Amino acid sequence: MISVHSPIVAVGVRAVTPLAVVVAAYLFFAGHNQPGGGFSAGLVLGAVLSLRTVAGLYHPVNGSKLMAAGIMVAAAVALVPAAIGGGMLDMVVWSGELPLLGKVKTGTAAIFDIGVVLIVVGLVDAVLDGLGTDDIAIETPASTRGAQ
Amino acid sequence: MSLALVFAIAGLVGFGVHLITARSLSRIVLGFALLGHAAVLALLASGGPAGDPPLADRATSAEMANPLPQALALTAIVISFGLTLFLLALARRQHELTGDDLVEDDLEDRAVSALADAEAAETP
Amino acid sequence: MSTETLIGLLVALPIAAAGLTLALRKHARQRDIVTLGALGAETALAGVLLSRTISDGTTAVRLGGWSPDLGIVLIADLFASLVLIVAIATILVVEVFALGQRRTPWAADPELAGPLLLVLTSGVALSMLTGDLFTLFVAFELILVASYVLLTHRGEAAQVRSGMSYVVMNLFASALFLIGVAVVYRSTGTVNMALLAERLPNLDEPVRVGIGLWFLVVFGTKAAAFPLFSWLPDSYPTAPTTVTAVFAGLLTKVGVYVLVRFHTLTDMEALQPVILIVAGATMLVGVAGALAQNDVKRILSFHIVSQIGYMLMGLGLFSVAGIAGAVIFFVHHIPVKTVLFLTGGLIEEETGTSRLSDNGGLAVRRPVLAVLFAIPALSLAGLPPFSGFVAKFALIDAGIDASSIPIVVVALLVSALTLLSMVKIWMAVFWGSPPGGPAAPVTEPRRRLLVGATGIGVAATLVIASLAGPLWDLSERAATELLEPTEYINEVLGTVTP
Amino acid sequence: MPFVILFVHAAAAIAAVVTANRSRVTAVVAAALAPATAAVWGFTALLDPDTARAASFTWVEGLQLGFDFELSPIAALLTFAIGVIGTLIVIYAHGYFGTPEPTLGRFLATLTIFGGSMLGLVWADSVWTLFLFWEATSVTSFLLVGHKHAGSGARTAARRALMITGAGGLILLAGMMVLIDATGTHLLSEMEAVTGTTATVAAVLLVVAAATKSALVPFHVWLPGAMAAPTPVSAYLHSATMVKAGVVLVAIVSPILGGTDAFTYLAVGLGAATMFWGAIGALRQRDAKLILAWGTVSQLGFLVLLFGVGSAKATFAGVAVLAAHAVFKAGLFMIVGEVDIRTGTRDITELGGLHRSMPVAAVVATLCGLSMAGVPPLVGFPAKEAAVEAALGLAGTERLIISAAVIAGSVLTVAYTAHFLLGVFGPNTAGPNAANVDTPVRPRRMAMTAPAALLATASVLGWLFDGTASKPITRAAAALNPKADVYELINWPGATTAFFVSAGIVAVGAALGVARSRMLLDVPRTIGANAADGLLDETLVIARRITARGQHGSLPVYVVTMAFVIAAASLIFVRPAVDSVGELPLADSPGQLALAIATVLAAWGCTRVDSRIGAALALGVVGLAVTGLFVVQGAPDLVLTQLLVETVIVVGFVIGLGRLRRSFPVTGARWQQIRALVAGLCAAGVAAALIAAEGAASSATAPPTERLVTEAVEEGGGNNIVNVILTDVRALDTLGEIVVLAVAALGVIALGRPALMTAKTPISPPTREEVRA
Repeated sequence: MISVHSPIVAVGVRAVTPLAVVVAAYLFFAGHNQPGGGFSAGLVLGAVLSLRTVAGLYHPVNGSKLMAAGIMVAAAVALVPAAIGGGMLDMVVWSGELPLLGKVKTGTAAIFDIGVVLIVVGLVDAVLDGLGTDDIAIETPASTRGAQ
Repeated sequence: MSLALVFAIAGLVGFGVHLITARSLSRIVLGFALLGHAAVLALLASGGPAGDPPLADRATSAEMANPLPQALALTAIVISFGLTLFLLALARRQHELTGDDLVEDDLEDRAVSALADAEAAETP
Repeated sequence: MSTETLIGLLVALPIAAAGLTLALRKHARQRDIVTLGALGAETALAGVLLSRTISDGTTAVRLGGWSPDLGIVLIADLFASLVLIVAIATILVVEVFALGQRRTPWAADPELAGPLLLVLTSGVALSMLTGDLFTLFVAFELILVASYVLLTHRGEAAQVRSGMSYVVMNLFASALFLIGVAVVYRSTGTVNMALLAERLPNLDEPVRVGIGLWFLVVFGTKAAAFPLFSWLPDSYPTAPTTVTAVFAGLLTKVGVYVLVRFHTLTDMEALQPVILIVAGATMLVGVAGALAQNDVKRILSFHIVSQIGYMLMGLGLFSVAGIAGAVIFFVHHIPVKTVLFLTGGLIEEETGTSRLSDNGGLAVRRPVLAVLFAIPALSLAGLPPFSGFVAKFALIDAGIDASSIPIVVVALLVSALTLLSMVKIWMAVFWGSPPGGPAAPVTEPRRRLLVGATGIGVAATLVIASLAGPLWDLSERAATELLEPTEYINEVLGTVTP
Repeated sequence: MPFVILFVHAAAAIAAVVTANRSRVTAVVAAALAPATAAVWGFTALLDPDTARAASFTWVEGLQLGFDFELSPIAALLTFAIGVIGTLIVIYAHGYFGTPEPTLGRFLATLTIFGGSMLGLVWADSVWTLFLFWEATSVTSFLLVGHKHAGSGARTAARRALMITGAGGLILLAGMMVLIDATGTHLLSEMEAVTGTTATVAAVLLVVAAATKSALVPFHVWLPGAMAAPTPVSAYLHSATMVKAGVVLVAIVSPILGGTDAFTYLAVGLGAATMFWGAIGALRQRDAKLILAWGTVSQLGFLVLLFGVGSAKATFAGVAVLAAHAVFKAGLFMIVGEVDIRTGTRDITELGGLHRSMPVAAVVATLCGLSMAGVPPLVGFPAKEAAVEAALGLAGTERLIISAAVIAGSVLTVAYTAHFLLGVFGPNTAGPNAANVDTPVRPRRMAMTAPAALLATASVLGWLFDGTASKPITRAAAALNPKADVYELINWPGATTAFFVSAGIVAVGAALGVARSRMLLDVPRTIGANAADGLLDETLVIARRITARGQHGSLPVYVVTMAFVIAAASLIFVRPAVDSVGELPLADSPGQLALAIATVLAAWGCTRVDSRIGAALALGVVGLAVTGLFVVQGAPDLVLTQLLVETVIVVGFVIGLGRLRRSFPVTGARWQQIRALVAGLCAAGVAAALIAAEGAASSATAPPTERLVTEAVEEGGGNNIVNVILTDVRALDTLGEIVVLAVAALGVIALGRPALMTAKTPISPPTREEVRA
């Protein structure tokens, strides 16, 4: 993997991480009313992962579990209403007052969006794992050609 | 949609097609990225004229751009994103196996062609 | 369970199961149980759906309760239910075969194959049940992405190379699909297919026909119709047996299915000559390719192409008899083609290769395998009393009714040539004596499971043949519904007038 | 009953396979039982002809497909023959195959199914039933002919037989469909005589179909080759079954189509040509089995000629010869098989003097042979006599032509009969090393001699009890031509013209045969068969040529093809696009115009830059320009997503492919022009489609934006309409989309790790020989 083992980079990346998480959280929660949403939030989190990977702070661990969880969450949102007597993909909206945030409208659509986030993060992790794990064998073309 | 958009879409298609008819995988990946842009733009443009962002608290439905094609376009962006990544991985694997990223011809097909050519030569 | 829920479950259940199997990927036993269970449940659901559709007619579901001009509608009519049950049952059989093949060098990676097969199942169900053109795109992508990965996941050179052809051609088609959706949406203001059925015929002739042609190209690429078929015979044979078997049975058929659906719904009869020419050419190049090859899997792959021509012929006739012929052809062809590829896999397990010149004498060593091959092979060639005869006969009969003699002649000729290529396989693989050289590689597949799964598939094709009477009645009903889609449109639009 | 008998055949076939290796006798008895049942049923039908025997089972009602059986008088006769000869063949096979014989079970099973198929064929009343069993006999005979498949000769012969008869089946199907069109029914028993163009088309198709099955010139080439099969198969194939299918077809459609000239001319013409060519073929052979095989070809021509003539007497004669031929030909083949097994050769130049060492076989063969030659006291005589009378009974030129054909054909028949009998059993006068095989090397097997002897006896009895033997034949002929009910077989006609003609035929023929047997001729070349095989091989060559054109194996060619196709498809948009292009604004805003130009320029840049990093950067610029277009269009969600995605893609491009060779490969100039052309055409096509769509848009099809917005806010609980659509209104699309993402990611993981196992086969192109195989 391409990684830059420099303490300065590591410190910088460490500092950026919480900021990015906040941005992701904003995008996620704002999504229903402002531009944003699960996909964008997931990609921002994914960007953190890649930065941390590059800085040697994180080693990609094959995101299939995250993706599996994401698929199941999203599928559950689709299926549960059907199981309890509604129609598939019926979404429910809850609204209420919360301390600090004030009047909040949320619903099963938000849970669905969590599935999206999980998958996107898993995807970035998987891509880091798949596209970057080993050194590309440009130096030893002869050996790889032999395998053909 | 305006002629400018049609021009942009057609241009993207033209250069995209030119790239995907290449033998180099990197070019093919590039070509698909362009075709993907073209498709997304076409979807977006199919919603009608430009307008305000479709945020219900900032614009009325008359002022805003048609939101449905935007949603379709978003789905299309994400899907082509995933597939482009996959194509990249495929290109990389190809490089790993052959030391190059050229698309090779199918060997069985070439064998059949070669035999057909030879037979054609035998029976003038 | 309401029919509406049933339809939703058919699409969503495999996705949920795919997530679960992905989470369980390292636990072989549980993973296999979930995969089999989900496919079994899916088959049962599809069976119930078919019986409901037969008795109650077409059912539409508005997802989330949104009206059809805004949201997505899923709809199950007879055509959809009929093809769906056959398709899903076929996947189930292949999965059983896959379980038996685990340890051999020809097997797909079980950790990936399970979830991917489920995603594919979901995509197939969605593409057949959706009443929305854009959702159809998504369904196609589900099927395709799963197939891309299934094809290439072993990462062998041949697979990567041929996978490239497959991926590139289909991605190109997908991009064109989206542009087509844009054209349709711009000119009609909707992507709902029932609304399209109402609005497209009102467009000016050139635009309407242009849209029909555009989608003929898009769906024709997925269906491997002439002249856009070449990617198929290059790519399919390189995949692991079970993967090829599923592809062979289903993928191109989804393309034709959608072509039939879209072009009947939007009344594209103006394209009749084009479709018939494409159909004839597809049959001919397919069978020519099959005759030219030297490998069981490649021969069979080219036959996928030639058989697609028959289904297109049924569509191209634009008559109840023709489309009914196409429908029953689907029902017959999906299992037959799949089973043939499974026998191809069995041959490979026996002798280490599916190449004709490296095989021989299997009829003596493995008579059961010979029978398992012969029955679907004769069916493919359209000989009575097998299922292929009924299907081909129905099409030829329809062709004569419509006085389309050229296509009938081509269809008969291709039947004879199909027989010749099956004879070619038979003579090289089952007759003669094994070629010299080293003995076959020793693999220890769970042979009973392999032969058993193939046997079930062969038995299924015989059952289809014996039930051809009622199946034909259903096909005729489905064809009538397709050509007169008032029930479809009313069921989707209901009382809402958008 | 028909279903019961067919079921018995299926059960017997299974029993034979299962038991053969454990108890040979059980297998043989099981296999013999099936045709025996048919024989009994056929016999009861002959005894009690007035009871109708029919059965039907509907298979696909909507297509009128079904099994409709009716035991017509001719079917009853044939059923009896197939049953009796089938039973004898099984017994004979028991003697023919030595022990141990591992393939016996398979052989008996196939033979049984073949016999059952033939029964179904003669019982068929509906044309579909006929077609079904027709093809069933083709397929099963393929398996039988190729039984000794270790040799390539048997395989080729089997392929030839299947392709000719199987393709003939398709012609039959087409002909029958036309016939249904002409007559309005699919039941043969309900068809009325028809004439006219449709009937002519049907007649041509059906006679050609019959010609393939019954080995008429020029389709006869499969039949001599089919003797690659074990002799029991040949005996069965050439007597009561298979080749008779075509004759029966001609016979049963003759009342329907006999009125059309095409039917008569074609049947008579093909029949006469076949009769001569077959007989000449028989005279040229040195292999005893081939003499008989070519003899069959000749006899089939004779039969088709008789049914083609269609007069009452000719029909009667046809049925009589059909029956007599079944009996004597089966016997002759059995004897040849016995000679082959016992002496080790069938070449008449190597055989000599077997009449001393194999007297029983010699007597049996002589009796059967004399029946074939039409000599009393054998049943072949009155049958042939009827034929001669029929020919002489015609009027005008027809009388002249038909009589000449029948007489000349009969002379040749007598000649090859003599050639056969003298060659096998007489003194060796032709061979270079005379009498080198004059005694058998293996002992007699009763199971082989007895069935043949029985058949020879039957030929004698048929002559003796001519009245009894006549009845079923007359009935069968009358069913085809009602006027035929006055004729019967007459074992000693007395001094009629026909009798003297017959006597002359025998005398001339015998002299010819004796003369022939004294000549040593080269083994004739199998030109016809080679031509047929060549045709099949040529089909493969043509197939390869077509495939080489269409299947380049080169991805860029595929993509270019597809681009051309889509460009061609969008031609139709050009007109409406030209009509409405004026209505489009140049741009919604100056910014849009600038961004559109930037987009295209950057896209152009992507194709020009020749380093990969540069290309990636150009791609980034395209992305930014497109994002700008999103901004102008009013799509903030797209802007956000596009920016994030673009970043990942560009980074992925760099880390995934960054270390590849820096420059792109260069290809030929002509190819570059094609690529540029097709790209331009595609661009134009897309532009035309979009403009045409814009022109077609009307207020009636305006999207329901207002209702969407209201409902999204109320039901979906969000102000960002796009987000509500994605997570609620069209959540299913999103569900699909994220699954696509996940699967693509799985693919990336899978491709990123080393291959699962070592590659299964080394990737090498197949050699030329392999492809050709």
